[in-house]
Amino acid sequence: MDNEKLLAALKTLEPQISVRENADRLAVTVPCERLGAFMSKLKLENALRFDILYAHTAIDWVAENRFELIYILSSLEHGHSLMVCVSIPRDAPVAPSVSSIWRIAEWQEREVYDMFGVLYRDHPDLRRLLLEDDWQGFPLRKDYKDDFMLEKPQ
Amino acid sequence: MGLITEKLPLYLDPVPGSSWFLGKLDEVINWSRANSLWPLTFGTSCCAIEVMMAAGASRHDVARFGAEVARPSPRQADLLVVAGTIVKRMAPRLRTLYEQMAEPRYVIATGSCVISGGPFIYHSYSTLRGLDGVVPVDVYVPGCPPRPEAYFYGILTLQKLIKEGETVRRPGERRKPVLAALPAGMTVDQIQEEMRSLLVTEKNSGDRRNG
Amino acid sequence: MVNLQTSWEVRTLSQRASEALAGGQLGLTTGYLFAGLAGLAVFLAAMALVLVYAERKIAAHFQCRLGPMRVGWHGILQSVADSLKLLLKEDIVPTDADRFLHVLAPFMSLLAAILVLVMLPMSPALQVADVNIGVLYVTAVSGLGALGILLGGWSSNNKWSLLGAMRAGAQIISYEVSATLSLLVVVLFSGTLQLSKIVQSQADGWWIWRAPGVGLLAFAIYLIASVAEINRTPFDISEGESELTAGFHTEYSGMRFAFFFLAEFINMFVVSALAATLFLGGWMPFHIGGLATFNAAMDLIPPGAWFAAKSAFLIFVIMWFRWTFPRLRIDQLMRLEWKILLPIGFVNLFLAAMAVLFGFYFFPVQ
Amino acid sequence: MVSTLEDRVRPPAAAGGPLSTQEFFINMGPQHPSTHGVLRLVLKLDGETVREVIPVLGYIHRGIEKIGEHQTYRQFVHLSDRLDYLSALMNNWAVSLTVEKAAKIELNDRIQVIRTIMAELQRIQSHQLWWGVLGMDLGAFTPFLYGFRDREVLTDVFEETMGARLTMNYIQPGGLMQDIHPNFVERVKSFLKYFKPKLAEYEELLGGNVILQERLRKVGRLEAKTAVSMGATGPVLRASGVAHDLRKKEPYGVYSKVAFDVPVGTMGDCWDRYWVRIEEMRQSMRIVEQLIDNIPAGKHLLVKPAIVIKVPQGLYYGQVETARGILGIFVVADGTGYPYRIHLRTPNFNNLWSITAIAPGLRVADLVAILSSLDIVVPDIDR
Repeated sequence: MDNEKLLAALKTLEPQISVRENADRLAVTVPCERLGAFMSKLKLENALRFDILYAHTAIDWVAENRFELIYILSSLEHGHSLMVCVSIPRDAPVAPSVSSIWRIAEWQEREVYDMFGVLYRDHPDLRRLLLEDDWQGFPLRKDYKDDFMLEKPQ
Repeated sequence: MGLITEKLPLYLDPVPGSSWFLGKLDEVINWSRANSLWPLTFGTSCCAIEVMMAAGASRHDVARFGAEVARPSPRQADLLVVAGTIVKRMAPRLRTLYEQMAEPRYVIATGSCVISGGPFIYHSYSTLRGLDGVVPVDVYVPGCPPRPEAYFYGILTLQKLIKEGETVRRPGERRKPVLAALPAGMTVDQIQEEMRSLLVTEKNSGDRRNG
Repeated sequence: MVNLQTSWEVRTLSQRASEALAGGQLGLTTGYLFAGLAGLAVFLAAMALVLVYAERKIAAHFQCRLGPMRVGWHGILQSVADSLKLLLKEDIVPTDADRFLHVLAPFMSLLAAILVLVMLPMSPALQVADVNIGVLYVTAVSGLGALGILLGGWSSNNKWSLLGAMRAGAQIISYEVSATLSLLVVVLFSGTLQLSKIVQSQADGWWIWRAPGVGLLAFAIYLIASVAEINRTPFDISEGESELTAGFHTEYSGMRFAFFFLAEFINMFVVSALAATLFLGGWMPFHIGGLATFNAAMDLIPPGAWFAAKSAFLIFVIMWFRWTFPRLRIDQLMRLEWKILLPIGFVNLFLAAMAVLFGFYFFPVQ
Repeated sequence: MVSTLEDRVRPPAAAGGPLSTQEFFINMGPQHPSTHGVLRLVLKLDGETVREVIPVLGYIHRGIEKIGEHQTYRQFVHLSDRLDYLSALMNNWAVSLTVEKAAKIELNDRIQVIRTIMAELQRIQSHQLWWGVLGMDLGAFTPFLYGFRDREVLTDVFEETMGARLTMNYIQPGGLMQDIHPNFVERVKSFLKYFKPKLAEYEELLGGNVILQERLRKVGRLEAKTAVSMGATGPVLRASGVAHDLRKKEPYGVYSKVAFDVPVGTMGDCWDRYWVRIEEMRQSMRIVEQLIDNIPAGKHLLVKPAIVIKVPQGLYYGQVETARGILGIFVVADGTGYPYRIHLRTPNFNNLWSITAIAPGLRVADLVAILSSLDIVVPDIDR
């Protein structure tokens, strides 16, 4: 399916989506509260069947005070791929978990929690993945500072 | 065995002529320790491939130096080869491994990461910049990763240190760490001094490549 | 056929000692006893050093490398350095370990190996003791080794050690059954439990080929079962490095670890020597019943050399196994024993009994 | 909402009765011979049977994503070497591919062909090591040395061109660090000639062994559906019967011009994963054979070495099929020479997760076989 057809199909699924510019593949922005329903439709709809979640990560837009969650999806059956973006406020970072749809999301969401402090609703086992449980702060946030880190001398 | 290494010198010291005997004993013991360095099966990243695996494989064959009996349990190992980056989370575990080893125990640190942090010095919130704060290091082997030959040089350096250094009277005493790639009798400080002077002359003489 | 019972007279050290005692020569008696003890100790140490060196060299040459080269000529002093270092290493007993058992276990393991060694007929003149229930004694005593391993694993208070010990216990006890069954085949044929008599009974040919088929089969079963008994690859699940770190001896260091190490190699020798004694004629030269000239030519090689060569060959085979095969899983190991080796062993024993009953083997005893 | 590891690893209360059994937790790692590095698996065991596997990561988490935000795109290439160091060249390629796509750098055929050859050679090299380590994990030590013996031959080829044995830092955005060595073609050909009979030997020594087959067959079955849902890629996914190979599906380099097959398993057990990798070595040799004789002429670097490559604003995601699966590089560019954010979708991170689905119910020894057949490289998981 090429990008226009895909976008049309997505629009029928969820009218509230908008195209996110500046991406190298079709990228759509979904309102956070619609994310869960939209994602499960993406996986289950026969014409779409996004069965593999390649990557899930977050971007810290500190200037705009928001996190952008990125889901990179692809369909092994149809061969098309899609980027789903969700904006959540930086001071109350809560998003629905998609780990019941793609099982790998359980780990990827744990990593995002670990690095950005995004909390996932209905996640089966939300805890730090790469850092110790008692680590303070979320290192991939742009404003993360600790005494240990060394800045590169200019 | 504490009997020979600790008690024996105490009993023998008053006896005249015992120092010759103890000296010979030293030599034999140090010879055996130097020639039987069993490493712990431990590697964290890239260096493990070169230092633990390729060095033990057919081409390089660390067995020639008697150091191929990799023990999976720290209790039976003599040599802790820290091959690869050590991060904050691993450091306490590494210390535990070191504590679990039986004396005499030696540490070789291989690779830039455990010497200084290597490519992960700046902007890393978890990579340790050097191993010296965690365990005492006997020999450093620089490289990213070091070649197996460099590791052999490290082992030979350690063997030399053991043969020269450790005595029955002072078992397991630590020396200042040594950089394996250094010529004999040279210290890290001297090298740094030399580097500084080189930098100065480079500035003064303009482009060294042309002149 | 030559009458071999007289030409191969066996005089064990204990016999000589008791004869000297009966003759009132007390000095000679103690001499023999000390010779036996010292000989055994030296033999043990030398055997372990040689075997460890051989293992490392053989492994190296299987793997296209050189092995130890730097310590002495071609590294022959390597195992001396290793053992000296191990003896002088710090001896750690973990805080939560059962101290007494932890210390006892390695000795137990070594003791079992040594006790079997006492009984081995190495040549007509070189055997420490020879009792008339030799085979029974050997199978009974070698079971002690399992106890040492079990105690060692259990007393270490380490979960990996415990897993390793439990595996070893289950494995050794299971495979003991098959090993004994195949030993019984030889006992049936030779009609005695005494090891020296078993050797003498092979004057016309070794049991491995004198007993048609059953001898060979029994030998094969014994080899497999005994490799399993001494925990070597492909049956080294109790210390399988990649699974259980170091298995039952995870918490052992220094000298005590060296004892386990030593016991493993002594056991390997014991098992090979026993197989050589029972199936390959022990110190008996290669004889073919009825060919007197050929047999006489073979007798020129001293019996001790025959014994050494046969054991060395079997040790080499066991090492060959180790450096070729992957390891079995615990349930596959048990299946191999209880569902394959044991039934075959029973059938084999039955066939052997039939063969003995009808005198259906080569060169029957007159 | 947020829990800790201690919450997860509460020992179960002992059941009543004198002879009752109890499940217990045991740590496999961070220092364990078969976890291939510093991976820690917390196992819930019932005797020898594994009831649950809880992977605990982060013992080599170096924060590469954070460091990457302060490195130019070219500098980042050398960090990618240190992810999955056994497919260093393919990691380099993934970074280069993404940056080239974003900065719209067109490459000539020479660069593409050399990259493809190098990547396939490294795939062979990586699988050689895996084969040896698989043997070692299953108790046969000798295959490890045979694997390494043949790996050294290939390492020499790489060293001659790139000057490094393991972390090559060779493929960079806009081309290659150096041109190939004059001996390269000759040596690759002699390697191919050397390695073909060796591969047959591999199969005789290990693949044909009854014990190995017993250990691998029907052990650790990963269903195709689970594998996809768990994000597994590479040989692990293909062994489960899903013919998903980026070299066929989204060809990069010159993969669209060469003929090769994608080996696919049927059962998804350890044996299939073994077989798929052995077959992949054969296919890689086939690809190299097709390309090695006609490497086109041209420049090896199209961007001046001193230039900091600027990437226009946007989100870019490029991926490459490495020896272990799909390595994806997600770059958020803000128009400068440095990425605003760089995320690595590493194959091992996703492949390892499937162990939680396939290990329960098997023995501890099977766990080792599964880990081995998943071919884990821990620094790639932790980044």
